[in-house]
This record gives sequence, structure tokens and C-alpha cells, in this order.
Amino acid sequence: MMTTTINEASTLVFERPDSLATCNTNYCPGCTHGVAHRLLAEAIDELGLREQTILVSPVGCSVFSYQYFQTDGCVAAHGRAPAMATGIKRVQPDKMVITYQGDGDLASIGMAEIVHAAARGENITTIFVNNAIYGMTGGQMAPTSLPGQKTTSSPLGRNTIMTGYPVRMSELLSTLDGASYIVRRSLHDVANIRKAKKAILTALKVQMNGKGFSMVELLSSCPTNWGLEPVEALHWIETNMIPAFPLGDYKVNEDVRSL
Amino acid sequence: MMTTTINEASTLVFERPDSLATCNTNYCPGCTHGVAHRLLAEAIDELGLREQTILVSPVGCSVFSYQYFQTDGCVAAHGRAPAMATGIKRVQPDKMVITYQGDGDLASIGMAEIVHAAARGENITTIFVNNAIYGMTGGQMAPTSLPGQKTTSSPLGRNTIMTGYPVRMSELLSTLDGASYIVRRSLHDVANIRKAKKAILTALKVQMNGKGFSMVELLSSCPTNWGLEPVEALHWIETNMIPAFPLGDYKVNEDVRSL
Amino acid sequence: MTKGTIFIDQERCKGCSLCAAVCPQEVIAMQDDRLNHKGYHPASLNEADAHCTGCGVCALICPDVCITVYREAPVKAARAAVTC
Amino acid sequence: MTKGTIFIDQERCKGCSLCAAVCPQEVIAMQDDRLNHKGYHPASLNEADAHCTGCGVCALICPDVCITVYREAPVKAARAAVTC
Amino acid sequence: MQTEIIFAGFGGQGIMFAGQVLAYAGMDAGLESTWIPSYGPEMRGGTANCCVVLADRPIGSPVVRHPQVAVVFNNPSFEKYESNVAPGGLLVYNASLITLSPTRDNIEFLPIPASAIADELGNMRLTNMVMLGAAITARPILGLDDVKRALEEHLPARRRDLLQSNFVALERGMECLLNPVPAR
Amino acid sequence: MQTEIIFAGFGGQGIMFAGQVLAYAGMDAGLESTWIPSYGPEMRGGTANCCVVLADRPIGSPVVRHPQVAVVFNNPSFEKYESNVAPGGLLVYNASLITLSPTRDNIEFLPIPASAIADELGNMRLTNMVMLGAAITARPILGLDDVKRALEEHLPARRRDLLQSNFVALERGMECLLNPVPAR
Amino acid sequence: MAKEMLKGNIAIAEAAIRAGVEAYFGYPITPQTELLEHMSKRMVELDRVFLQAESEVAAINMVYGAACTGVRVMTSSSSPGFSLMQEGLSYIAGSELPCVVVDVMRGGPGLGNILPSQGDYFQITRSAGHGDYHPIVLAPASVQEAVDLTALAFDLADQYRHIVIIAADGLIGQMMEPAELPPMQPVATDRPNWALTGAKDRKPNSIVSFYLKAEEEEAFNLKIQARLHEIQKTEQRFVEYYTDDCELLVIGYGSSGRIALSAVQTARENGMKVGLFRPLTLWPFPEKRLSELADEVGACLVVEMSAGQMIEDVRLATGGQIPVGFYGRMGGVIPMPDEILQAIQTHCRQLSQNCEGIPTPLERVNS
Amino acid sequence: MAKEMLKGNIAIAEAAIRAGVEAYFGYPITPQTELLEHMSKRMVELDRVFLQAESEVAAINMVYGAACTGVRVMTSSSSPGFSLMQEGLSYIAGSELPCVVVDVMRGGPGLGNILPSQGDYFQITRSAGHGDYHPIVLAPASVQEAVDLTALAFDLADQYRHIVIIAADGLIGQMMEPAELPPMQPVATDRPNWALTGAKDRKPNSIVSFYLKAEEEEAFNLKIQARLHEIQKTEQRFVEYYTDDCELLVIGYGSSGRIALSAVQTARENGMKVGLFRPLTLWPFPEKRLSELADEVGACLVVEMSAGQMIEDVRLATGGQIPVGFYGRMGGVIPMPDEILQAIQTHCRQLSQNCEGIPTPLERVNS
Ligand SMILES: Cc1ncc(C[n+]2csc(CCOP(=O)(O)OP(=O)(O)O)c2C)c(N)n1
Ligand SMILES: Cc1ncc(C[n+]2csc(CCOP(=O)(O)OP(=O)(O)O)c2C)c(N)n1
Ligand code: SF4
Ligand code: SF4
Ligand code: SF4
Ligand code: SF4
Ligand code: SF4
Ligand code: SF4
Ligand SMILES: [Mg+2]
Ligand SMILES: [Mg+2]
Repeated sequence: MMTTTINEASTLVFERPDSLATCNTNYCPGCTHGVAHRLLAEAIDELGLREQTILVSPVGCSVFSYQYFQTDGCVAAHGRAPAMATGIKRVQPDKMVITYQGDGDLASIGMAEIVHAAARGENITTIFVNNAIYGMTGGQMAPTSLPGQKTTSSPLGRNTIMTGYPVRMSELLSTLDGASYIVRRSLHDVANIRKAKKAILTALKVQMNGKGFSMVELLSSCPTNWGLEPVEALHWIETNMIPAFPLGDYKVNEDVRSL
Repeated sequence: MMTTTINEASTLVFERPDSLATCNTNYCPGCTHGVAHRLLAEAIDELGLREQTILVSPVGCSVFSYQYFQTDGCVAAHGRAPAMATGIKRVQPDKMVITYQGDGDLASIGMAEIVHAAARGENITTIFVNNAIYGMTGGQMAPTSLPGQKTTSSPLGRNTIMTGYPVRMSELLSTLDGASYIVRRSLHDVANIRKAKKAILTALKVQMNGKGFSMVELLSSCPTNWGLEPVEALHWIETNMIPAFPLGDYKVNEDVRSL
Repeated sequence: MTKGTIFIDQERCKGCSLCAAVCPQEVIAMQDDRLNHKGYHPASLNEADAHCTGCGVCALICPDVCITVYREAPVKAARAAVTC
Repeated sequence: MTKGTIFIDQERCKGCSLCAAVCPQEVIAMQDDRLNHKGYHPASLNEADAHCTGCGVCALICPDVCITVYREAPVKAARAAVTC
Repeated sequence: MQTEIIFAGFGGQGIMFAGQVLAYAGMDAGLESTWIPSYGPEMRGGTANCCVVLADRPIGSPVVRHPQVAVVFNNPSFEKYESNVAPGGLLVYNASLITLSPTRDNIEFLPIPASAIADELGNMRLTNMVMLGAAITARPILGLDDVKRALEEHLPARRRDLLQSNFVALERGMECLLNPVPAR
Repeated sequence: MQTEIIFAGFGGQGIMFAGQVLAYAGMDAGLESTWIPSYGPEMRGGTANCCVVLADRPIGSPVVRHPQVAVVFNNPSFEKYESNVAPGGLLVYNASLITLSPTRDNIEFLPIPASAIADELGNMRLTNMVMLGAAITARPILGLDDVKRALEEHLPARRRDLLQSNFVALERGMECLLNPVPAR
Repeated sequence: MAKEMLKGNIAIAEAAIRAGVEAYFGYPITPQTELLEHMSKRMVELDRVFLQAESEVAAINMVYGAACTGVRVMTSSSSPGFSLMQEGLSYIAGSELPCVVVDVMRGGPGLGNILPSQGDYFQITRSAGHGDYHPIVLAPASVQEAVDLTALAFDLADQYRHIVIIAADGLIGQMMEPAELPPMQPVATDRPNWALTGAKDRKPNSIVSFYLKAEEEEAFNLKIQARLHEIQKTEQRFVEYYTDDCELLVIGYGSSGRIALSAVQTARENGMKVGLFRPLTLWPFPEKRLSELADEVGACLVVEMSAGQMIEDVRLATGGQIPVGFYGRMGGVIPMPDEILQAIQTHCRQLSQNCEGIPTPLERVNS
Repeated sequence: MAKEMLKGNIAIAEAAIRAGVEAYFGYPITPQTELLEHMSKRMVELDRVFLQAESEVAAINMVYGAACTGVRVMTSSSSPGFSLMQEGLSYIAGSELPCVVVDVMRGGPGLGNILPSQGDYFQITRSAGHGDYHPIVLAPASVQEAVDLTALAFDLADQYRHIVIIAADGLIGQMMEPAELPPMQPVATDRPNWALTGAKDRKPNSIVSFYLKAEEEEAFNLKIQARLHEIQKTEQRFVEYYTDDCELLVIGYGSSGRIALSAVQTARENGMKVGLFRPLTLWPFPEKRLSELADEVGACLVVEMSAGQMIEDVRLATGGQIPVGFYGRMGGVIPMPDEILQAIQTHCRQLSQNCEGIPTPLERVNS
């Protein structure tokens, strides 16, 4: 059936990356976790790291991500991926250790572990998928939820007087000398997806070259718990999340620029 | 015996603050925890807060501090003082709730709790006594220990490649919108002790006026575990700690300046 | 304008319609009349008009990596264009 | 120069000698020859020369708040000076 | 007497609500009544199902492995529950969406063009009531009036306007039994 | 046979080391031997003490409530342990620092001007060896040579240079028993 | 008030509100989350304290703080989150503070799954953290019982200045069932004299969980033990069915007790002399009554959604007098009435022959 | 190698190093800290992994990660820190990973104090976290035994892919005693096939502790239970003294067992027919041998530094055959030989009269 649509001169210009497993994901329609997965898999392929990569999945909607990559993997306790990754990396410094974490996982319960991994300059890479909500448990407020955002645990909208303001992890982690590469990107359109991919490549190179802790924060959608259509959800990232979480490079050490 | 040394015209110009209990402290000779205590007690007296203050002591050398103040007090689990204080403050918003924490307590095991208390803009005040070491347990390395600093758990000196760089809490917490007043002071000489006192007064006023989270970081000595005479220890603060932990105001919200 | 085409794995598709939304040529349509086995209305290339340029942005945004892109063009140039 | 004096609670004193170190008049000495009940060599004001000005910096640095300061001066000014 | 009914389909097809209406009706009719959602691995997958048990004595397990009645709205659910229904049981299925055909011969099959009917009534969200109407008619679980009363009392305020059309949907479901689509 | 000795004084007075030397000597002499520091609330307070047990059969508790011998270096320790020593036991105390006088009459008191002697020997840090020398002489716990050998084998390298003066200190402590200071 | 269809999680939350809970701190976790979500709505409406903590560790320490002020305070979680509360619980116990904690148990160990389980029995009843103490543990078997025991939990917590844990599971938490809520209790306005309310016109209060001197710590522990002893004497609670003339006594708590009842009823209908003993308090375990029953019955069969944990308490209570059989399912599998009925039949058969044939728990789960 | 005076904490650390531990992660806490400090020196010398974690929560999860790579890994703490490790331990058990954890127990509950205690027995043996499993638990009574059991711990952990906990206390951790260290073992270079070493020339490995489908989670649990069953059959360890002709059997583990020996010896010298049973494995509890002994002796007396926790295992093992007396001290108070001797005398007297007079544990601690 494929062949019918392809004439001789045609060349394959885009296909599924090898490091991405062929099974279907459990993500909801239009959830950009899937895009984040693809970008990470492409980066692993392009750098030829599949056979030396160990992925540490979080507890969250991406709890299954270890199944979605053709690499070794494990699932950490909620929020503890950076500690688990530290254990793996310290005994196998030659392996690539990557944590993939949601915002509830990384910015709420896992705050101490991510801060200290960064402070130690732990030579691991963190893909931080910030969708401003607890997806897996059904849309409760996250430390990253926006002021006024209605969630199942802030039914009247996030009240800043009672619950404070969104935690901006990239800014926070950038205060640590141990952090070498901390950037924030977005997955709301193709141009930004391209930028995100470049950042992930750089982050992995940081680890390959033993330059210390690297993190790429990705603004991601949760159509289901935001109560939006997938396309609307991408607009919501652009119009609501980006102002609260400005995109950009928050920390890029001298010796990383060259990479 | 006193009277013998005092002639008629003399007036009492300095005495123990009322909020400070009369018992001896368990601190080592020359430990500036004692100075921090006195400053806090004076501030409580001057603002007339003794009868509405609840002090949350940490686990650390200052675990007994609840005994040293003539106020209500409790001892939190190691690192959890901000969470405990939150519980107290939320049900009694009219009371003054103060946590007193060491650097191991606040910057290591208690990282998540202090960051989130600040992020929520919790209306409490934290006195953060940073002596770059775990005093109570016998001088192990803290996240705040200086590069090369010899401790009982870094016998060859803190190795930045393996353990990273000192965590600067004031800088880190200043990235949070919920934090209203974050400053660093030192206790190494009288001029700085005076400045520290003013900062503590301001921090308490921030809470009195419901302006949100306030913290005063105090660079403090640990002659015992630094292996220095008390006087040398004060010099060590000045020559080694201050360069790593610059003194200053890291976050002073608009509405706090007026106080 | 280069000519291209895409192949959509319709059983993998979750009908989120992001591809349709981003296609500059507007040649992707959602099949509202049919459900795939997973119960979604899959996207499909509007074979009728052959305006697909093989630009690949549909593939770049597809969260479920359902789309394979082909293009009538020398490999290198092509790859460079779509790989992000 | 105002004249003042201090009273040191020598049983509370832990002999850290910080007060002696900061006293501008250098009128505080450590009693190396005697131990208090806690086993420390307490500080004491050198009563002999009455150069204590009551400036209070010894009291401000004493970690154990052992020192009370008196000064021959009107109360207000005095307080202002030592309270920090 | 104890009857166990499972409702299964895609999220958004009103599965949970159909079950709750039945459970409420059971309670109001003085029966013991339990409702429990399946909140297993499927959660994310987009399929939803719940189990209702009605009985005249305390209900032990609100969860059942082999329900007497399964009301299924889509192919995956048809596959899953055809095999689970207790022998002699009933499988009510949404013939407008379900393309699979029955394989067992020791249970009864009741195909209902529910989506089509709902479409006719001008609101796809009524599919669940059509199915419910058919189910309670095929098995004397509860009277139509019990269910209507339950709807009346428990339909959330924001849905009140739909009360009448819900009633109609229930009736249309009931009518299907007068001239059933022959099980293929 | 089991002997329990407690050493107590200020931190920095070499309390712990004195105890360890005795424990080592016990081990080398083929006895069962335990040493344990008191690491209780006092820790911060600046006082230090440890307990050594020597026996010819397995030692049950390395901690004892009523030691046979207490070697105390300062007033607080004198107060604390005078009452604890087992009846018929011995209290060796540093008469140069301790100003308190004995109150019990069912134990033996041995005042040693240890600090004075150490001062004489030109190194206050030898106080502990003077006290140890006196203790082992007053009670036939171990021979002086056992202790000397223990010192020789276990004195940390950085302290090696002090070996001889440590020996002297031990001997001076022993000599004190020839002309003891009368207990006041 | 009339009965309504209530979801277990929400019923517990609403019952706590009506019992006058003034502060709730929690963290989302399935299958408990609706409890937190209901609190996020209602507590705010009522102008009481609701706060989603950054973690279960923070939540339990917030509870610790609020409890210091003498108000009724509560948190809830599920197995992994409950594990994270162990240190905090020990501190609260060490400070003699009242609080209520709900554990809606799920499959374990580890991340396990979100399905019903009773695998936390040991952790809840034996050792909510380090040190010598037992929390009071209440185990509801229906939504109505969840409502009733929640009210009781707060009363017991205040009466004994002790932790009360409601041991529920995914089944109780997720199901809807008709239940009647009690009327709204007024929130207590006065504070106990030990509370941290500011040292106004009184000596300062302090609340700590440490006594550096061994003698003092022991004295404190003896005080706790005396209290536990008192609780053991007076608070053993249970429900029994068909126990007047039974040969086989089935024993189960919470969901498994509830399901076992169906099996027992069917067994009775088939003329088997079977009864059911359902503990309401897991600590103190209702050993008095159970040991009495042990004199009357020939054997007992413990049913749990675990590999066999409560069975130890049953064996301790029956002290080897009678054989103790076991039927357990794990990892979110719910034992169905028919399976339990089978187990009952096997045991009855073995009873009529020799009792020794009854397999030990481990053999049972392994077979 | 010759004997040296070794501090318990340091002996355990050095023994672990010689057993080939490749990674240590820990957090300071008295009375365990010397263990961490020794590791900070030696592991770095040997170019192995030492890392002071930011907390016990982080430490156990670092252990989790390192264990995934198939190396010998260890952490150590004391009671409050051990409580913080509960979730992580449950994950490790749920992932079938080997590791060694040392708990140098101190007085509790709460912050308690830093003195010796055995108050964590339940938490260690019953429920290191949520879910159905027991870690293997070894209890040394001397520095030499601490050395020997540490080596054993790593072997058992690898053999069973299971958690092994060394249950020590402040006494064992802080005391110096002559002991002989084993020679240095070479560090294993090969990795098990399940380890996460990168999917080179093989299918990807994954290590998780969850099975969302109930049936799969149950299957996994049954696998664990089968393993535990195996361990129970083969690994029960204990030491007994004077048990050939004794009427009263004293039972104690670790420090209290060691101290009890002095009392038993004195009792023997006074002609009392008393023996000592000292479990080396707390889980599996040496029930087989103990129940044999129960047939021979008239009563037993359990000695613990707690309100009575192991006593439950003793009662389960002796199944009501004989009265079980108790002598316990808490909060850092160490039971002295003379006190235990007294308890022995009381019990012997009661034995010669009627056994019923023996007070229950709670009565005992309260009296
Ligand atoms: C200790 C513990 N607490 C709570 C949970 C429940 N839980 C699972 S995922 C999750 C949050 C997921 O949110 P996020 O990290 O933002 O990931 P997302 O699903 O949004 O991608 C929570 C609270 C848990 N599994 N373990
Ligand atoms: C959960 C837990 N872990 C570890 C400890 C041991 N501990 C007590 S105080 C302390 C650190 C104290 O250092 P810091 O907070 O800097 O206070 P300081 O003594 O230096 O003033 C530690 C690790 C504990 N009590 N509880
Ligand atoms: S719940 Fe949200 S984050 Fe989770 S899969 Fe669905 S859309 Fe994505
Ligand atoms: S150990 Fe250090 S911090 Fe603690 S009291 Fe002594 S000097 Fe102060
Ligand atoms: S490749 Fe470009 S043109 Fe072709 S369908 Fe995709 S987006 Fe449209
Ligand atoms: S983006 Fe992918 S999943 Fe979404 S509709 Fe297009 S092809 Fe289907
Ligand atoms: S008051 Fe001033 S002058 Fe007097 S002793 Fe103190 S420091 Fe010296
Ligand atoms: S500063 Fe205070 S404690 Fe120190 S010597 Fe002077 S008086 Fe004594
Ligand atoms: Mg999220
Ligand atoms: Mg410190």
C-alpha cells in the first residue's frame, strides 16, 4: 500500500528513529510527551549512544517511557530519578545516564534530588517535561501550574496567596555552579521543536564530554487535563506558559559553548 | 559583688534580652550560634513578639534552641522545619512562626521543604545558620562546605569534581517569586553582628505584615569542627566563607523596602 | 516546488489532528467517518491533490511518530531539511 | 571619653576570649590560672586600669551573653549606642 | 438476587454516568447497590468501564469477573467482555460502532444501533441512555420509571436541560427490543 | 575475673586515648577487652569519658553502671563518678585540678597531682599517662610493661616522638603510690 | 440525613470535615486522590486549611506542625506515600500528638500498581516508623463504615493524644455505595493546654520527641506503653457473623472481610457451619474475643489481600489452639466470593478429617 | 590476620570493603557516623565509589541505582534515617535487587536519642516499606560477629537478589573490641545478565518495580514469596548456649543477647538450669530450632532493648506451648547483667511454682 504512493525518484526523508520502540505509547492524543520521546530517540541515534544509554524513567505519565526506548532503562521512585541516575552513573561513568521527568516529579517531590544532582555537577542529563500539571494522577496542581489555573486540586484556579507562584526550575538550577547546561525550550510548534532537538543534542554532548550536569526543560502539553483540544493545547503553551516560563539558555558554561 | 564595680552615675546599657532563657547553652566555646540566638531574642523583645512567637528548632547543634528562648517551641524532624512551620502557621496565621536551621538541615536534607516554603510565599521567617559543616554529628561535609575544606567525610578536602560546589541558598531562593526578603549576613565581627540584627528585625517585620517568606542567612563559626580557636574561626569566616558566600541583600520585594 | 508524499500509519494514529493543523499545503484531513481499531479518527493524506511537498513538518509534530515522509529530491538535501 | 564598666558572669563564661579580642581598650583578660566550675578559664575585666568605656562591643560578640555593660551616661544615648 | 452489569467503552461515551444512573436507581428502589470504576492500566488508554452490582442483600464484592450483563460501546470492549460474561448472560452492544460479530453461543447478544439513534435524536451524548434503556428492558433489572426517577434526582444541574431528551433516549433504547436487530 | 575502669574528664585531656591504651594492653595480654566511649548528651558539653572492661571470659556489657575503678580528671567527673564507683572500688583523681573532696567512705580515693607532674615533664598532654600509671599500680589490672608495649605498638605515628615521655609519665604516675597525697 | 451514593474516598473526606477537621495536608496519589481533591474544594469553601504539600514527607511534617497547635488535622495517601511518612509518624508519636492518617492501600511492593491491596498491614500496625509504639488502626469494610470510623478516628486521636490510621484500600476508596453522613460538627474553638499557641500569660510550651538522657527516654516510653496498654484493654473492636454455632471461623478485615461475608452466607445456605470475624481495629487487634472464639471453633481461615500478614495476629491470639488456614490474593487481585467459598469447603473437609492437612500460608500462596 | 581493637562501625565498613563493596552512599547520623567516615577515607583510597548523599531518601535511591548495575552496594544509617528509606527499600525489593543496609539502632520514637536500642525490630523484620516481603536480617552481638555477618550479608544478597539488613545498635557500633578482619576479596568484574550496562549486543534490559495488571503483579509477588519461602527453609541461623539441660531458656539477639550471656553464665554458676538462644537471623527467625527447644524447656525469657518486639516471633515459634516472659529496657537504657539475672531468678522461682504468674510484656514494662 505504501509503494503505491511512492514513485521511483522518491527518497525516504523522515522515519521513526531506531532508538524508539515500535509499540504504541499510552499517551493521550496530541500529548507532546510523544514529541519529546522522538527528539530524545533521534538525538541518541545521531550520536550513536543507544548501546550505552541507560534511561531513568519517572513516575508520571511517562512511567512507561523505559518501554518506548530501545535502550536499557528503569523506573525511579517518584521524584528520585536524579538520585537513582547518580547511583548508576557513579559506578558506570562511561555510560550515558538520562533522566526523563515530569514537573510534579522533578519540581515538587523531587526538588531536593534534582537540586543536589545539579549542585554536585553530576554528569547526567535530565529531560524535564513541564506541562504545568500532574498528568498521570488526573490533573492536580503542580508547583509549575500558572496563577489562576484551574486544576482538580485548585478547582477555583491556583490562588497565589495560598499556594505561591510557579517554580521556574531552569532559573533556580542556574544558580548552581555544578550545573553546566540549563536551557528551556518548547514543543508547541515545529520551529521550537527543532530548537528543542538541538538543545537535547547539546545536553547529551555535555555528558559525553564529562562536562557535568545538563538539563533541557521542555514546555509540553496536557490536552486531557487542561481540557483542551490538542491544537488548542499548543496555543495554550504559546500564549500562557511561555510568558511564565521564558524560553532561553539559562546556563551555558564556557567549556560547553564549544560543543 | 556587681555593685562594687558600679558607681552611682552608671546606667545599665546592655543586658541579656528577656526572650533568652537564663540556662547555659550546650554550644562550644566561641560558637556564634550563641550570637545568633541573642540577636533573635533581642529582635523578638524589641518587636514585643515573645508571647506570640513559636520557634521551630532543627536537628543540629541548635536542637536545644527551643529551650533557650522564652517562647513556645518545638523540634522538627531533620530538615523539615519549614514544613512543620507551615503546619503551625496555616492554622494560626496570627502567630509569629520562626524556623532556626543549620546548613546541613536546610541546604542538604531539607532542600525541598525550604524551597517550597519560599515558593509558596509561606508567611514564616527562617534564620539560616550557615557554618559550612555538620556540627552536631562531628564535622562532616555539608553542601555549603568550601572547595578543599577538610571534614570528617572529606578527609582530603572537598573534591569539587566528585561533590560539586557550595550551594548558595540565598541566591537559589531568590529565584522564587514567593520569597519576599532574602539576605545574607555574617557574625564574624561586631559591625556585621549589628547588620545581622537589623536584618533579623526586618525579616520579622515582613512576617508581622503578612508579606510572605523571609530568610536571614548568617555565616557562623564552628571552631570545634573547623579545628580553630574561636578568634581564628571568626577570621576564617571573613577570609574564606565571605568570598564564597557574598554578603548582601538577594531579594527585597518592593513592599518590603518600606518596612 | 519539490514533490513529496507521506505515509501515515493509521492504526498508530490517535487522531489528534496536529499534523493536519500544521501542514502548509493543507493536504492532511481527519477521517471523521471512520474509526481505527484504537477508536480514533485517523488522519490521512488527501491523495487527490498531489500538493504534498514532503516538507515533513507534519512528521515533526506528530506525537505518535505515525508519519513517514518521502520526497523527490537527492537524499542529502532532503535529510538536512527534515531531520531537526 | 565616657567611663563605663562591665560585669562578666564568670560561671557562664566559656573562656572563648572573643570579648578580650575585640575590646578596643584591651581591658579584658583571660584568667589562665583559674577554671570555673564548667572547666573553662573565664574572662575578667582588668579592674586595675579603669579604661573601660562601656562601649559594649565585648557584650555584642559574647556568644554566651555573659556580659552586662554599664556606662556613666544618660540612658537614651547609652542604649542607642550598645543595642544593635 | 444479585445482578452485575458492566458498562464499557471509550472515555467520553458517558459510560461512567450510565452506570451511576443505574446504581442510583437501584438505591432508590431499595436495593443494595454498588458502583466501581475500572481504574486500572487502561486509565490512560482512553477506554473506560465501570461495574454496577444490585442485590437484595449486602454486596460482597463490587468487582466481578463474570458479570451477568455487559453493555459495551466499542470493539475493544466487545472483545474484552464477550468472553467475560457469565454463561446465560447478556451482551448489549452498540451496533452502530461495533463491527465485530458474536462468537459465543451460551450467552445472549443484543445489538443496538445506539449511536445511530442518538444521532437521530440530535445528540451523540445520548448514546449511553439508549444502551441503558435497552439493557434494563432485556433484563428485568429495574423498571424504566426507577431509572427515570434516578435521572431526575441525580442528573447534574448543568445537564438538567437534557432531562427530557434523556428520557426519550431511554425509551428508544427500550423500543429496540420490540424489533431487535438479528445477532449475526 | 572482670575489671571495669572508667576514664572521665574534659575533652582534650586524652581521656579516650588513655582508655584505648589500657584496652589494647588488655588484648595483648590475652584478656577479653572492650572499650566504649560515652557519647551521650555530654558530647557537646565538652566533657568526655569512656569505659574499659577487661576480663578472662566473654564480656557481656561493655557499659557498666558501677565501675570498680574510676579515673577522673576534673570536678564534674569527680562529682559524677564518686557516687557510681562500686563499693570497695577505687577513685583515682587529678588532684591538681579537682578541688572537691571525697564524701564516701566505702571506696578508696587516690589523689594524683597529675597535671602538675605533666607540667613538670613539660607537656600537659601527658596528664592522662600519669593517671593511667597510677591506676594500674593501685589495682593490679595489668603490668606496667603490658601498657608500655601497648603504647609502643599502638601510639599513632604522628605521636611516636612522645613515646619515651609517655613512658616516663606512666612511671611518675606509678611512683605517686609510694608517697600518696593523703585523701582530705 | 438521607443516604446518598458516595465514593469511599469522598465519604472519608466529607466525614472528616463534619468531624471538625481544621487542616488537611496531602499529596496526590491513586487510588486516594479524590480524597485530596474533595478537600481542595470543601476546606476552601469552609475557610479551613487545605494545602497540597510538595511531597508526603512534607505533608506529614505539616500535619506534625498543625497537630502541635491542638487542632484536628489529617492527611491521606496510598502505600508508597505512606512509606515516606514513616519518619514523620514516629516523630508525631514521640511527641504524643493526635492526628488522623488515611492509607488507601494499593498493590506493592515498590511502585506496584494502583489496584486494591492490604499489603501494608505490617507497616501500619507494627511499625509506623522506628521506635516502640503502635498507632490505632481502623479498617472500614464499606463506605458507611468508612464514614463512621472516620468520626471515631478523630475522637480516639484526641482522647489518647495518639495517631489513628484508617486502613482502607483501593476498593473502599474507589467504590460508590449508599451511605449516610453525620451532621456537621462545630469546629472546636478551645485549644488544649499543651498546644503551641504562644506563651501568653503562661510558661512557654514545648513539644519535642527527644530525651537525650536514657532514663528520661525510657520513662517517656513507659508512659507511651502504659497508654497503649490502656488502649489495648478498652478499644478492641470487631464485628462477627454466624459465630454462635460455627466450626470454621473465617477472619478478614476491610474489603476482604466484606467479600468473605458473601462466601460465608453462601456456605451457610449450603448448610456449612461457618462464621465470620471481621476486626474493625487492626491495632489493638481484637484478640480477647478471638481467643474466646478459638475455644469454640475447630479451625479458622484467614482471608487477606496480601501474602498473609494479619494471620500473625490471628495465630498470636489463638495461640496454637486451632489450625489457622489462609487464603490470600496479592498485587491488586481481589479474592472473589466463589474462590473464598472453595477455600471454605476445602477447610471444612479437612476439618472433618484431620486438621494438620491445612497448608501454611506460604505453601498456600506458593501453590 | 591478627586481631586488632576495632570499633563496630568501622569493622562493618572495613568488612564490607573486603567483601568487595563497590559503592557506598550514606548520610551522617549518630551512632552510625564512623561507618560513613571510614568509607569516605577508604573507598576513595581504593578508587571505589563513596558519596555522601543529601539525605537518606537520596542515599537509598542511589543504592537502588547502583544495584541496577549489578555491583555490590551498601548504605548505613540509624533509626530515623532508616525510616526515611522505607519507600526506597520497597522499590528495591520490588525490583529483585541485592543490596546491604546497616541500621545502627538508637533510642526512639522520633528524634529520641543517640543511645543503643533495638526498637526498630518490627520495622526491619516486618515491613521495610509497603508491600509483601521481608528483608533478610542479620544481628551481630560482637564486633567480630559484625565483621563475619557483613561478609555473609553480601553473599546472601547476591545469592537471593534480595535486601540484607544488618541490625546493629549503638553499643555494637560504638564499642571497640578485638576482632580479625578477613583478607581483601577482589572486586567482581563481571556483571549479571539482568544488569543495566547498556544494550550492547543484546536486547534492552529494564528494571522496574511495577506491574500494572493485577495478575502480573500477583505472579511477581508469588515469585518473591517462593524465594522468601526458600530463604526461610535454608537460612535460619542462631547460636545457643547451655541448652542441653535447661529449664529456662533466655532469648535475646545482638547486644541484649550478648549481655544476657553474662547473666546466664552467672546463673549457671549459681546452679540454675538456664540456657541462652541467640538468633543471628531475625528474618528468617530461627523458629525451627526454637520450637524444638520449646518442647524441652519449661519457659523462656525474652530480653530486648525495646518494649517487646521479637517476643512476637518467639510466641509464634513456641506456639503457646510454654510461657514466655519478658525483660526489656528502652530509650537507650542498657539492661545490665545483674538485672537480667534477677529476671532469670524470678522466672525460675515461678517455674518451680506455677507458670501463669509470669507477667505479660506490657505489664512488665509498665511495672
Ligand atoms: C511517593 C509517591 N507519591 C505520589 C505518587 C502518585 N503520582 C504518580 S505520578 C504523579 C505526578 C505526575 O505528574 P508529573 O510528574 O508532572 O508527570 P506528568 O504525568 O504530568 O507527565 C504522582 C503524584 C506516587 N506514585 N508516589
Ligand atoms: C533523618 C536524620 N538524618 C540524620 C540525622 C543526624 N543529624 C543530626 S544533626 C545533623 C546535621 C547538623 O548539621 P547542621 O544542620 O549544619 O547544623 P549544625 O550542627 O552545623 O548547627 C545530622 C546529619 C538525623 N538526626 N536525622
Ligand atoms: S494525561 Fe496529559 S500528560 Fe498524561 S498522557 Fe494524557 S495528555 Fe499527556
Ligand atoms: S560543634 Fe560547632 S556548631 Fe556545634 S556547638 Fe560546637 S562549635 Fe557550635
Ligand atoms: S510533508 Fe509537508 S506538505 Fe506533505 S503532508 Fe506533511 S506537512 Fe503537508
Ligand atoms: S499528528 Fe500523528 S497522531 Fe496526530 S493525527 Fe496526525 S498522524 Fe495522527
Ligand atoms: S565595654 Fe568596651 S571597653 Fe569596656 S570592656 Fe567591653 S569592650 Fe572593652
Ligand atoms: S566572650 Fe563571653 S564567653 Fe567568651 S570569654 Fe568573653 S565572656 Fe567568656
Ligand atoms: Mg506534569
Ligand atoms: Mg552546620
